[in-house]
Amino acid sequence: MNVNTDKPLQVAGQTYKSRLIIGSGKYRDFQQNRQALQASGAEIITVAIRRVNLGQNREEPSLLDVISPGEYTILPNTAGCYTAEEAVRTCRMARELLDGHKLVKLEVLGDQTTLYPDVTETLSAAATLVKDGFDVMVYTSDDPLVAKRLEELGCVAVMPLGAPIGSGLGIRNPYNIKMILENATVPIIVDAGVGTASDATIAMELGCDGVLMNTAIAEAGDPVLMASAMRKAVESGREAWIAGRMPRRLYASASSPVDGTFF
Amino acid sequence: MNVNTDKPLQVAGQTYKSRLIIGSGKYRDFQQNRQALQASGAEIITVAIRRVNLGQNREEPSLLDVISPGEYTILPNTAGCYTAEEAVRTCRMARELLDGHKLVKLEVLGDQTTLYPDVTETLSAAATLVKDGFDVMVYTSDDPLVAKRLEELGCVAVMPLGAPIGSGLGIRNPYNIKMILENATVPIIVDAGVGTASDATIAMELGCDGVLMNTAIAEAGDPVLMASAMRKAVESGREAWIAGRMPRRLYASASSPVDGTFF
Amino acid sequence: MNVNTDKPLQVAGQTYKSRLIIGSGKYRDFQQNRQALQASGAEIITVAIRRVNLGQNREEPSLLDVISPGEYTILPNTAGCYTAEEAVRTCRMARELLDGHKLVKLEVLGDQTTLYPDVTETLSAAATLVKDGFDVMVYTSDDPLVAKRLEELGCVAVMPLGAPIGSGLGIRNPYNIKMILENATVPIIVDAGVGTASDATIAMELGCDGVLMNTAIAEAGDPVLMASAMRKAVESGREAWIAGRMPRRLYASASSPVDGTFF
Amino acid sequence: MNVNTDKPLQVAGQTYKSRLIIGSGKYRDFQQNRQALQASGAEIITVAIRRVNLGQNREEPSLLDVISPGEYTILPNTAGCYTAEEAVRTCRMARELLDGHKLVKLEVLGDQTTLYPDVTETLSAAATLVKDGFDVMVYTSDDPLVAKRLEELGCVAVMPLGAPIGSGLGIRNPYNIKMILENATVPIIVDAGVGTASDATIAMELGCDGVLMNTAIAEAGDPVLMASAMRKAVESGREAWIAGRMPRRLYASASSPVDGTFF
Amino acid sequence: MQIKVNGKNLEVAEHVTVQGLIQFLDLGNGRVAVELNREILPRSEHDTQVLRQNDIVEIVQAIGGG
Amino acid sequence: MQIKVNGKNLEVAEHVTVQGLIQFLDLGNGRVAVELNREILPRSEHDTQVLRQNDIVEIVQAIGGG
Amino acid sequence: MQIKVNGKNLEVAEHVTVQGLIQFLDLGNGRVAVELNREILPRSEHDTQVLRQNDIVEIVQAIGGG
Amino acid sequence: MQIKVNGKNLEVAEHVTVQGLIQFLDLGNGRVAVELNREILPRSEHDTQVLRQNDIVEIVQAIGGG
Repeated sequence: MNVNTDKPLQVAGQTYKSRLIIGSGKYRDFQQNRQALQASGAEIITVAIRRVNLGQNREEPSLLDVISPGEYTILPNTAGCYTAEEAVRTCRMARELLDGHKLVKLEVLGDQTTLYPDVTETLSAAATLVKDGFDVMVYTSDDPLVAKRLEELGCVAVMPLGAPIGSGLGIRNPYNIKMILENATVPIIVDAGVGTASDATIAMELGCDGVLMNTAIAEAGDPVLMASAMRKAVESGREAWIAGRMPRRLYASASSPVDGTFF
Repeated sequence: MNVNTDKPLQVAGQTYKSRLIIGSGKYRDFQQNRQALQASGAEIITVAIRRVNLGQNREEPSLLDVISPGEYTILPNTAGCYTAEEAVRTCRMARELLDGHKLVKLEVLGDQTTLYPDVTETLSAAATLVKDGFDVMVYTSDDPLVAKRLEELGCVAVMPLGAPIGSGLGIRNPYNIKMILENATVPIIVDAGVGTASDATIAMELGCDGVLMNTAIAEAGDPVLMASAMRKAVESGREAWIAGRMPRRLYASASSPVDGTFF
Repeated sequence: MNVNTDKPLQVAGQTYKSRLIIGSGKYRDFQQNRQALQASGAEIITVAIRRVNLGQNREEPSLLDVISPGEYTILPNTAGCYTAEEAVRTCRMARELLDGHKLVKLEVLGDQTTLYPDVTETLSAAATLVKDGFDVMVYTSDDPLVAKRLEELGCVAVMPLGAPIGSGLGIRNPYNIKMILENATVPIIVDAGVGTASDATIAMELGCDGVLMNTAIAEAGDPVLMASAMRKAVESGREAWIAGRMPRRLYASASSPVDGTFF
Repeated sequence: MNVNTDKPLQVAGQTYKSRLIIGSGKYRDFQQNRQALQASGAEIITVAIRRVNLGQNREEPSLLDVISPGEYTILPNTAGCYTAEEAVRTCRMARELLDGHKLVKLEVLGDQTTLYPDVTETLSAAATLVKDGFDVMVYTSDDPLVAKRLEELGCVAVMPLGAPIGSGLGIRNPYNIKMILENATVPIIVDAGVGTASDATIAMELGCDGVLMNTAIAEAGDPVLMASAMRKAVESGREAWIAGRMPRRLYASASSPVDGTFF
Repeated sequence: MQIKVNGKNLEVAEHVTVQGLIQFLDLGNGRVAVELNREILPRSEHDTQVLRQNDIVEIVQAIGGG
Repeated sequence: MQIKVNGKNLEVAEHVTVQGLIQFLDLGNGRVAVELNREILPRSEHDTQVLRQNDIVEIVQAIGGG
Repeated sequence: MQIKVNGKNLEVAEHVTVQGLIQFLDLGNGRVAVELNREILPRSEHDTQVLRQNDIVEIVQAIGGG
Repeated sequence: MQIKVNGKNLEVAEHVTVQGLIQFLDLGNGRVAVELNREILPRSEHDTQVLRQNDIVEIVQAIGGG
């Protein structure tokens, strides 16, 4: 049904059946991460770039052995970067690591307490990375002007927060997300803030093109079941948005006809 | 997954895979109603009891030809009744019509403007119907005391409103629904108020056993697609509730480890 | 200004300048209670009716010595009653105690956990008390039908809850309060639920005729200052409602003219 | 009472009894503007700087004849500016116009549809103006990092939006305002978004130092009465915040003692 | 002889049964329930129950409803 | 002679009136209301009403409440 | 001689000062500020500053604004 | 000869290549990327690039992250 009425998500020329992107952080182990990934139906998964531990046991598998770039679109992100320069270096390392892979998630944070995005550093990093040939999916605040500017700089997707990273507070300001959507010509993906399934559904009902989450799945009591819930939540919100909701009424409207009552 | 961790919905000894109950009102035609029913995955569908039109063309099929009691659990409801006595007569007509079928939806409204349930008439009708051998699924307000009393009277499911019938305003008062759930030993099903998919997800995330809706599907731009959205919304909310959501935090929590950053 | 545009609150033929009614429970001492009462500007104060302690020291002043029926309208309430019969006996005791005083606050609760009003017992007590000549200000749920029936029974004011007694959760369901207001011909006073000043303002902005509160003041860090805040909150909400708020807009509208800019 | 427990608002070394700042736009006439100003109790009022109309009748009084810099603190604002350079020129004109007056409201907007603040231009204008000796009260988004940076640049007050200018949507994202307040060492004044009295009360209950509004008063049905409502709303919210609200409870807590009931 | 069916007056012959009425109204193949003078009339009695002057008959079916 | 006052058993002399009881309990100067065997006893009858064996008396006052 | 005042072209005599222009425009008693060629012209210089061909003058006042 | 690898000082022989270093650190079979003195060193140059005194080497991998 929705095959007919919906177009799949397109990012940087790639087409994706799933509109859910998940992270690979905070899982008990690779095994749980992999099961959650499968349950979520996600085709894109974010990873972090970090130093190898010198002298670590090489027998233990690494993330990319368990979640292979062949099967999934690996989305290296710059989490942990607090300046444009750190973020740019991280993206270049990622590209080298993944044999020229151009798709990255740019995220430049302002401080370690709030993890709120630093929009000025993000803007300058985005400009550099686009010039340098990257396909940039950019994490930002819900400031509609900054979102538009990032699009104009050539980012392939703009990803405003619903609420601070790891807060689980949902979509704090749907009005701003709406403003962003009204002016956007690239995919708008809510990144950060989702805490439970209905948060993801609400994001999609606003008309977003996708949702990115990590903590909501990884820190759920049962991450794999929550991953399944999130798959359905995103599909459900998308279908509801395309179907078009009923109008709200302060007052009631009967579902059963009045005439024909026999008393 | 949730097969393992969840028990299916049980109402009056019957087991149901789906936790979504839909109505049969306001559809363009039987065909659309049937397609929506299939897309929704619902196993229970409500119907109204009304006078036959004398002299109507008998060639045209009737609802029960299209949606057969063999395939689905037909739930006759007393929509349109404004007194206990009307509701009781309607249920008896329904039982006769459906060859002794005992399961009914009791709904006694207070006025035609708000369609708000009349709890005193509902209580007296429930008492009569239970004594008369009916399995009563009862529509009521979100008053936790009235809900408990209806359970004590022997109703097989208590169905508090989320918002007025046909309003599409969602779950107006989750606190009352929570209170009702804390004391309940029969299934609690939110009936009325759902306007879009996330409303149904939220109802299930509160811990409800199911959701009943009509207008949200029948008056959607594309009822069949919305029916599919609702199926996923209810499953998603149920899975999220069983999985257990992450804690909310005013403050952020990084999804990527801090150590190992190389800058 | 609002003197011109507003009529004062009238209850049972009495006119009151203040639309705030406060309770006398939970204060540190009579002294604090009296100061809070003065700061609140309230003219009506609720009291409870309880057994005297046999052998208590008669030197200690009693509540009515500190807050005298001459200065204030004493509103005996039936808090603590769980049946109509208990409530009726309490009101008769109150009338005898206050030399024939007819104004009472009727409150019949369902259980000690939620303190939610028992609407069926409340309805029967209201009928008895009105017949017995009392002026009944009745505490009830936000069920619009029950509220209307209580008015029809002859109650002089209907007082729906904003949220459970002592919860401080504010006006949980403004839609129901709106429905109650649309049909009311007696004063509608939100009773219970107010937790902070803005809750009272919101109640008045909905068009309520007054607000009754106890815990929000008595359990504030500084009850006397909170009493002053509540006085202003109620006046402010009333004035805003009479003045008529600006329309909401998804979009902005400049406060400064565009022409005449010199750049 | 609150005189004892609260310190007055201080901006750029000046002390103000009122925490409400109002605009002078959109009034029917100077007369109404002046009456609203008096009813509001505000001591600071914003004005716009615009070209004189050549050939306008010089007999008609100008704004500053009606609202004199002697009586009130005039706060020239840069409304209508879309670049840092325009804003800086406007402030210099204002300083010349007001004989060296250094206090200005900086506001640089991004586009005429949303009137959302352009944070990058705002940051650069703020830097220039502070260097140029102005006392800058700066309008900005609710981005906590940008707010902090503006403080670090030397602005004397930071004024985040509650919602877009003229929208009347209230405080859309209290969480961000909270974050801003936690890190602030200069007054934080919510500017824009207030639609009715309770919005202002809520802003103050969050702990803000003041509220600035224009449309909510000027476009109310009765601007002068709404101005009075706003005065009380701001005082009420401030007092409630200082008094300290009661805790929220999902469950109830009786205001009347249980023992001593005689039934 | 006069009876009332679903609120409408109807002229029917003497001795006609409820089953006869249902046939007459061409509701034979539909799924209906019958109330006679406010009491349910079980389907099993449709062809034995004879209608009398001033009987009040209600004949209902299931239709779409919420 | 035994009576019950506010739920407590009390031994009082024969022929004592409600007013007497109130004095005895030292509640004279307080503002109270009295119920005798679940019926209100108007203040006017306090000094005429004589207590009997097994009377149940409730004496209440106004206290702080919400 | 041609100058531009508040965006409009204006023909003024040679040697006229800014103060003269203000008088001429009948803005004398109003509270205004002047920018000459995008630089603030302090009030103190209004009567010494002579206007030149193609000068761009902005004259502003305070009006109602949010 | 002293170099710095991932922030730690390391003593390595003269003329050792980056590839040699990776082997030495037993990272041979892992998927890593290398930065030499803050510039990316393409994998293709790992076995030709000889390390020098005080070189700063960063060797990174992909790990779980949000």
